[in-house]
Amino acid sequence: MQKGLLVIALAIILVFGVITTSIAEEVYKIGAILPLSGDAAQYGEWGKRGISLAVDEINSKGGINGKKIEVVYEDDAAEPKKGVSAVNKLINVDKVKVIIGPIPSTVTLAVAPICEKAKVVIMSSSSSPAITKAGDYIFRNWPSDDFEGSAMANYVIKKKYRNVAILHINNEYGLGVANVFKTEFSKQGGKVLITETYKQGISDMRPQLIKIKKYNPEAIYLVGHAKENGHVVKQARELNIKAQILGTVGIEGPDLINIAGDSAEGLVYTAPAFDPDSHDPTVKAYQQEYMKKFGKKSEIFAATTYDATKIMALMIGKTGYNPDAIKDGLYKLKDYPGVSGKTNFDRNGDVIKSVMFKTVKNKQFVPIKE
Amino acid sequence: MLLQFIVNGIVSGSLIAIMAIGFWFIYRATNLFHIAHGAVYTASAYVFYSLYVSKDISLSIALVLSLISSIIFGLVMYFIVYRPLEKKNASAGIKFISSLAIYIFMVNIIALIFGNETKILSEGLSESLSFGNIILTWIQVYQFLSFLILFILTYSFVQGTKSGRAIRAIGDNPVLFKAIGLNERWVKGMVFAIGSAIAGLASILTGIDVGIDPHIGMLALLNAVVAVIIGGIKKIEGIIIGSLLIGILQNLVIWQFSARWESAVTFFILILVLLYKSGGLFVVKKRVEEI
Amino acid sequence: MLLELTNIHAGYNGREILTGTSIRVNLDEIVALIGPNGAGKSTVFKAISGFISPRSGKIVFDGIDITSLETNKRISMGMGYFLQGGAVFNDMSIYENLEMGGANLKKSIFKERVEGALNLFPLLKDKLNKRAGLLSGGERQMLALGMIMLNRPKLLLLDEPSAGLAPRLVKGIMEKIVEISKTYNMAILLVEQKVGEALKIAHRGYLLKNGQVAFEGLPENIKEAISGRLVHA
Amino acid sequence: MNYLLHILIMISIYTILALSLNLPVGYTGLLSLAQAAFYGIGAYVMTLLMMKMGINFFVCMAIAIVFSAAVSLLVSYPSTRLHGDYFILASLAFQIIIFTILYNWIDLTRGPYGIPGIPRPEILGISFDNLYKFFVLSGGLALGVFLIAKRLYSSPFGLVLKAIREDELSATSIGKDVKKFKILAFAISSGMASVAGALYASYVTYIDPTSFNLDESIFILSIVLVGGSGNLRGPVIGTLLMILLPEGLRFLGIPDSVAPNVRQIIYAMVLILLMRFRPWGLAGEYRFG
Amino acid sequence: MGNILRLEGLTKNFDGLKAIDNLDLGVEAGKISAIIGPNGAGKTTLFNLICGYLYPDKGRIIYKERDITLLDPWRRAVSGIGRLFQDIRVFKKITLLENLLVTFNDNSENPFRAIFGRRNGKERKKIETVMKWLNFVGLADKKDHLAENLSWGQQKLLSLARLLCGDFELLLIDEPVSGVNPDMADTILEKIKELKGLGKTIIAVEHNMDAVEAISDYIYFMDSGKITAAGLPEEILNNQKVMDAYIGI
Repeated sequence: MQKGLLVIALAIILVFGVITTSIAEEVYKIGAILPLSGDAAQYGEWGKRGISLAVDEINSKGGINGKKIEVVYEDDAAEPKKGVSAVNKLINVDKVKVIIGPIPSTVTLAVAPICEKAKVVIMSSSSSPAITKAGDYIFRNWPSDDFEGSAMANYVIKKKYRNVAILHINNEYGLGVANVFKTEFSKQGGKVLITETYKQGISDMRPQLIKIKKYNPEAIYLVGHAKENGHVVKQARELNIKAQILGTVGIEGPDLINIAGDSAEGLVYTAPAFDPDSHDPTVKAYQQEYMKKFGKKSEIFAATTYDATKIMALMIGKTGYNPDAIKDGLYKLKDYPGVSGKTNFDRNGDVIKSVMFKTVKNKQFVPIKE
Repeated sequence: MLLQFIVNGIVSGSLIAIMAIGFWFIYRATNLFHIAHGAVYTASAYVFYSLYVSKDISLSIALVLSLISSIIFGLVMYFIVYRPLEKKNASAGIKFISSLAIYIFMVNIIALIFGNETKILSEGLSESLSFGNIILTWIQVYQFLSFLILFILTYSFVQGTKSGRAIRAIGDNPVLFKAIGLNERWVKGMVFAIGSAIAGLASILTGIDVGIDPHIGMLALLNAVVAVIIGGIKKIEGIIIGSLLIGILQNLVIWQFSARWESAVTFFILILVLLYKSGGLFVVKKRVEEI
Repeated sequence: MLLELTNIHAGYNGREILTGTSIRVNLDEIVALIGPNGAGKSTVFKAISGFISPRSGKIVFDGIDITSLETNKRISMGMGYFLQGGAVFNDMSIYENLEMGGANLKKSIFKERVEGALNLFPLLKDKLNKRAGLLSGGERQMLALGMIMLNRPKLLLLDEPSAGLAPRLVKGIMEKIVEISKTYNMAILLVEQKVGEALKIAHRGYLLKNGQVAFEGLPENIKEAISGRLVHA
Repeated sequence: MNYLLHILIMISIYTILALSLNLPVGYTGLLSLAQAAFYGIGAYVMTLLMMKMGINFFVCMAIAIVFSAAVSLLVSYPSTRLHGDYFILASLAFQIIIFTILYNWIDLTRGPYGIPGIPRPEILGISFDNLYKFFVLSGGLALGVFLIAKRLYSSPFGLVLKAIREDELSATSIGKDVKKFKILAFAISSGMASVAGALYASYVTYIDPTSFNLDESIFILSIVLVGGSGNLRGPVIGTLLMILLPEGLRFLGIPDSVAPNVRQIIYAMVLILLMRFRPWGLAGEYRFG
Repeated sequence: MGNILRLEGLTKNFDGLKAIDNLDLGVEAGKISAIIGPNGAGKTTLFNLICGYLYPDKGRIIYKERDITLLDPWRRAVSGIGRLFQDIRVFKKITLLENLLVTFNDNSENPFRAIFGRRNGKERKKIETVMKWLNFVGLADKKDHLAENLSWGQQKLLSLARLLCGDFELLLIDEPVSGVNPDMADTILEKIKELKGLGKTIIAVEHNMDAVEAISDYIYFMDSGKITAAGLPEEILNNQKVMDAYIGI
């Protein structure tokens, strides 16, 4: 019995060995690390749709210089440990030089040093400010939390709300944006009355809301994901809290409308410039294609990974499958017309994108036209 | 302010209590630490979802059907997994791990079928009631009332009927129970059926308020377990008080401190009770030779 | 013949304790089962009542092969099993204990038989609502016996009814056993450490040794067989 | 090759964890769901000392070992009073409390932000900065822990633990201070787990509390249960299987969308079947519980 | 020789039930004393009090002129009070050799010594001692078997050997011959008698009168938590009153 097990173990190791030495085919292999399972699986699914749409599009037009693109997806389950495993496999087994993803900042921070070391270009959709300094090869097509937090602070000041409560999810995203907002907002004379948190996955927000209600804020700034915020919005209205609801892009998602229904109407949130109903022809074409393939309008995460993939393909086409050249090319990229907005990268590899304000109208997420 | 928190705590406590009563039925009679009870909880809410929301079957029929399904889940778990282990005289640890494995199994099946997103059982806002400064939604009122009714039913069932007495008796002394010719298999099947149905009720009541996803079961179960341990396994009144205490306490922690310390406080109290009052806070003093 | 065990092999966790035990009990007979600790007396009871299933051998009760029946079926065929130490449900009141004992009876019959049981053990009468865990050893044994008697078994398996009782009470309980047996025409299989007491009331006896019957006969023969070497075999 | 090295490093880290948990589970019969807490304490203590005070990795690791051994009193004390389900629950509660502290004591641990940029270990001018070198380090430490475990298990100390596992009262009756031995066993176990934590932190160079949550504890426990406890073979075989299996499944071509769930379902079924038919694990010798 | 163990006014209640009732007892060193009495008389409770598994409500336990009433049970064992359990309690999943090796209480059990220390000649010496006692009870040829594979009687012998190997002075022996066949019982009794020659003090609880008669120097009759009669074997065993109360023939 024991010997048998040992044999099995050895066999598995051997199989790895064989696979690692297998010959790469005549395609450009791109890696993708996404949370395909676990808490953030939904984001992973959206990201995957964007990538596959872009790849299909490129390949149907004959690929890059005649070579097709193949994407190897790996699941990180939103856990850093699994992300590290995945990135090691992608770099060493699949020999990819370019990786799209990950989405959670914790995973990006864990895999960044590995990519930096291996000189593999990575384009994440994470928001943590810490990623700014993660390395030369580390890019992101998603604005840093600093961006959204300060944009909202400015907006609130402009709207003349002076007393705001914050209710954020208790993770790095929630804490990060809330802190940026608080700093900016206070600097400009606003007052954060109370900051409350909740655990991811929780659905009873009443205790927090009752506490907030006591302070009678003019607006409540929600930082978190669609699901939890759906409960927040619904329960806030049920508790007869009438304050203006503000949010971040995390709030955008079907769960918000599912859960909160009508009570979500009129909330205001920041988002990277992506307007699903834009009349811009590129966006329109993208939306049509997306609708055809997945039967619904594109989520913003799909748009960013779509753009990321297209940008990478563009670079490979220009400079060949050479990470150093791709990296340099990305720093020099100017005003790429992505579906998620005009795209530039600063010298830290952070995307420079305009932030737009959106609202919920008739159960749709729409830009606020000022 | 304080009052609103306490009222809120009582409502969330009564949801914990419903789950705890279900868990208690099973634990009392079989001494099984039924982690997979959390999976029954989740599964029955999904059955309800697919009947009531997806298939548009009327509320009462959907409710009855999903409670029946939860009974089936519970019975299948007992007879396929636990009973053979009982027959082999497996240790508590083995049953615990098996139960955990059933939980993982069920939750992943559910995630596979329905996906990870939240499903909504009822749309729109629930109407609110105000009593002075205190605001409650109708669903919260229903939740509390269901708890009251369930408690009264359970109490009279356990104290006043043959089957109820059998549950206490088998937990008290399983060997004697068999020796006086009573049907052990039947009673254990019965507690799994009742307990599972109650879990189903708990999840639907919660789900109607806040929606469901595949991972709701564990939290509900852990709260119930803490309530049962704190209240003491012997008496149903004890676990009710335990549940309400937990519910109120969790609300007060959020009020006075922050939600981030909620679970730490809950589990700290669990450890204290385990260490210094392992029979629970509300339990009759025993003579040494009874134990 | 009421009960017959033929060549029973049984044990726990792979260890064989009964190694070919054969025992008979006739109608209305009191049979004593004697032997040192570990000889397998309690195991015999467990095999008869179905708590363990024998690896081989046959058990016939009341003309029916019960070797593979479940405990509750066997008991309801007319067995009563008095567990060592007189087990009762400690957390329940005495009346509830009796209700458990008579759970399968019709209400009217139950009431009548409870009356009977309380007449038999009048000490229990005024403690009906007391928690059974608070009873003294003797009272507990009475209650345990009372619960069993409600079903009027044809065969009573008594596992050390005198255990834990003060010596002066032992005589009393032995007398009660004889009384019960006579009143209800009930056969009794008795395991008892107080061999003398047991043999006094038994009609027949078995000496059990290493999981087998070493000697079988009338009480006086058994006494002779262990001639002065009490208990010891 | 690097991928293989990565897997080998993960195997060495988890071998240490499995061997460490083997001590309470296989040698004193206590199922603990708190091992990830000690793993995390090791990782955090090492990281904080290294990054805030600039102390050498190996010194930090030594301090982490002592620290988590000291914290283990919070688990070993309950173990002297609770049995079965109740001890499992107490350890679970402890795990949740430690996680909550790591997650919410932001001033110290940076909480959910995690700590990026943890330096790789260095000693005598050698830096373990590539996978080969790191594997030498982690493999070496795993081997060290293995040898220590081996010596422990075959020593009078290990024997006393086995005796306690078999029969506590009996062990007391021959003069063994059961409480002391349980406390020692947990202290050593936590110390070992913190070695794994320190290794993990410096390998991944980024830590956040979610790497040390209840799921991780359950995972470590299932390694020991699947492999078997009470000897050296069991935990090692368990680790090989539980690390290689999911990695192997990456190559199986199960559609991504269902793979994680299918993996969990397979894993749950394996556990159920093992508990039913082979409760001492694939290569263990002790039926715990 | 004086009394190695003295019990003074020992009382233990279990919520109203007097298990041990103001009991006084002096046990002479180097002798075998037997305690007889009906089930439930409190014999095992008495043993548990002496070993420290229970603590008395009142009274004192003096061992070798030292008050040990509240001492931890393992410390009592270290100071020389050994116990043979009625239900044996050998360590089932380890070998016979290990069952005895574990009885030594010395600093080799320190885990740090186990990890870093050198394995010295002490080990060999210990094994020699263990083999001596395994030989004494006649189980030497089974030294590498797991204890669970022994018969009931052999397990009794093993636990007897465990007591001897642990070098206890006062042995509390609970029903040494119950459940074993006569040949084995004779062996065990013989071994117990030999122990007296080794200077051990023994207190035995036993139901088997032959056994009691065969080994004991002194008999205590216990009933309802009290010692109601005490004396030499021939006195007690021929005391009709005692025998009536006990055996009831």
